[in-house]
Amino acid sequence: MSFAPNLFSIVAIGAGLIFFLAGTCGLLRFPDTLSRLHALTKADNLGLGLVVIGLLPLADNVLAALKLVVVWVLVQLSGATVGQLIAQSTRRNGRTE
Amino acid sequence: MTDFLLSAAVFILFTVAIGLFRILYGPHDADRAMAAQLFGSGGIATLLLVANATRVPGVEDVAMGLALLAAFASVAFVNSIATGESEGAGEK
Amino acid sequence: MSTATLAGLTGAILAGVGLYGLIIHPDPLRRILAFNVLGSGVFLLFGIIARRGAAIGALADPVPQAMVITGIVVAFAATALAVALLIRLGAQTDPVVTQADKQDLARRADD
Amino acid sequence: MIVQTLDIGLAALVLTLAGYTVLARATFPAVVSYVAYGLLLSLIWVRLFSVDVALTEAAIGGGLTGVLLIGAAGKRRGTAVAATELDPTQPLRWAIMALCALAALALATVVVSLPDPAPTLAPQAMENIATTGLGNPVTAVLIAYRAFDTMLEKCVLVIAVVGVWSLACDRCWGGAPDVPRAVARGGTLTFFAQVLPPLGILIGIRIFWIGADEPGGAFQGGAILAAMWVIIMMAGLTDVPAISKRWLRIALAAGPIVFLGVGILGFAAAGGFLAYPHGFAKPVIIFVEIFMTLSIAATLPMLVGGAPIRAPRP
Repeated sequence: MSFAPNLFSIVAIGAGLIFFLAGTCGLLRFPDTLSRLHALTKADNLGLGLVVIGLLPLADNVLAALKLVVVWVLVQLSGATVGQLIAQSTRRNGRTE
Repeated sequence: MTDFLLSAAVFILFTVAIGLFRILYGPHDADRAMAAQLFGSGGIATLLLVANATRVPGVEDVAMGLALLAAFASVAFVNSIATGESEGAGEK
Repeated sequence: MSTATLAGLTGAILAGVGLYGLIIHPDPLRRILAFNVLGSGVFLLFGIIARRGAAIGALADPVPQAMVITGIVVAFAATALAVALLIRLGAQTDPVVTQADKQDLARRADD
Repeated sequence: MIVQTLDIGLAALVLTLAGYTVLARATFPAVVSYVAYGLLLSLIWVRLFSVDVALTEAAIGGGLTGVLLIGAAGKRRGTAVAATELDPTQPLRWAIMALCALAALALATVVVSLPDPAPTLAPQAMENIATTGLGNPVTAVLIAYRAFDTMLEKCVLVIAVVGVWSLACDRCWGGAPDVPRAVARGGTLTFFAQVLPPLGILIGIRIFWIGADEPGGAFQGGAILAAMWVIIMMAGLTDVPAISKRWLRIALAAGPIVFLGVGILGFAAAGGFLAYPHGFAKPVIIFVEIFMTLSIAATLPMLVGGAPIRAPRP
């Protein structure tokens, strides 16, 4: 395994870790449900996305790499949907604290 | 490289563990559902990193399965709240 | 400590925790949850037996694995049946079904 | 070293979630905790190199059980009576805890003192796998070596559906069950339920198909297909079918019936119940698995739906 792809992986995965940390901090520290939701979606999309990008050069074959991308797309779709649904349900309840 | 991937997995597991606070203490059920969602994406990331580091074959399929079903619990949660509300309104 | 042993010990504790919940909760839904925790602990015990039985060409003994897969599906079926029983029971004993029922209950409470 | 940290962290997290599932005061937090717990369990299964089990746990433990239990918690919201007088007293609690700890300790002792080298059937399973034409030993155990177990398990699933349905009130018999459904159509959930199933069905079929040679199989593929049907119903894009529908009943029973039929044909073709003809095993196994997958995809949503709650339309 050459050095360059490794470095690329390390940088991308490292960046992903930062987003996971940031998302978790937001989930913990933000004062109300809607801002916590905002923090969460960052971790979902970018955190996992960057980890997936970092793992792409390490994948055994093209199919495995494709599956990694599909995983990310699916989590994006789920994250976006759940974000919307939870936000709507919170607003319906008239609860934003 | 293996060590880096495993350390990254441990790190994500650690941040996800902090998110446990929201599952445990809420305050609202929506916060709990959100924390469970974070568990989902964090768990998938950990799974991919660990599988790549320990060379377990076929784990991408597990990750795809988890990703497909990641939203299910939250959807059920939101729907069951909404159903409860509309029924409550009907009774009044 | 190997991964398998650690997972086995986790399974043992999970079985204990599940058993505890199964006994102390009066609420049936909580008992169903606890029962599932107990079950997954037992499945993990199967899992370490599978992993310890790894051989050439197999990373884990396939026989316990197949049993766990069957077990997970059957546990789901049992959970679904238990939940259905529970909901039916709730519908049967729900005090607010109709206005007549309400009055009936109120009368009984007065007696 | 790092691997150990990972394993210990994973174990601690799983135990915390399990503890909270059991000890939480309110029902809903306990259920959410259980859903997260199921997700982490599939990680542990990957650590144990049991990818087939991890897939099953991911599909059933994480997805469908979550819908089932959250739906149940939602339906019971408000109806659950505080039954404090039924709670065990504190001394009794301690006694129960001590006894459960003892049970856990006994199991832990067994774990630590397991024989070394471990007894295993893996070599036998690998030795004979060529006769089945399969590459995945777990599938070989499920559909060939221990086919009788698997067939009975399919029957258990159908019996469970019959059990759930028989809980319908007299008026509702023949009507439709319900899943936690969106109140209004349109919007985010509708979009999600239109985009996800095409991908999900593809992945479900793939996981079923590669099950012959790689981790996957009829259970896992079927469970994912089932989940796709559940999401379509949760979004309200299709109605939950009435239980009197003939196609539904055929789909539910097809798996066990085909399995049983192939088993009986085994007497004629290979000289024993559930024996597969020599050199022709794989096509027969795939044939059985196709119907099994279909039946599982129909059975699991019916189990999630529960007893019919609406009277049949005249």
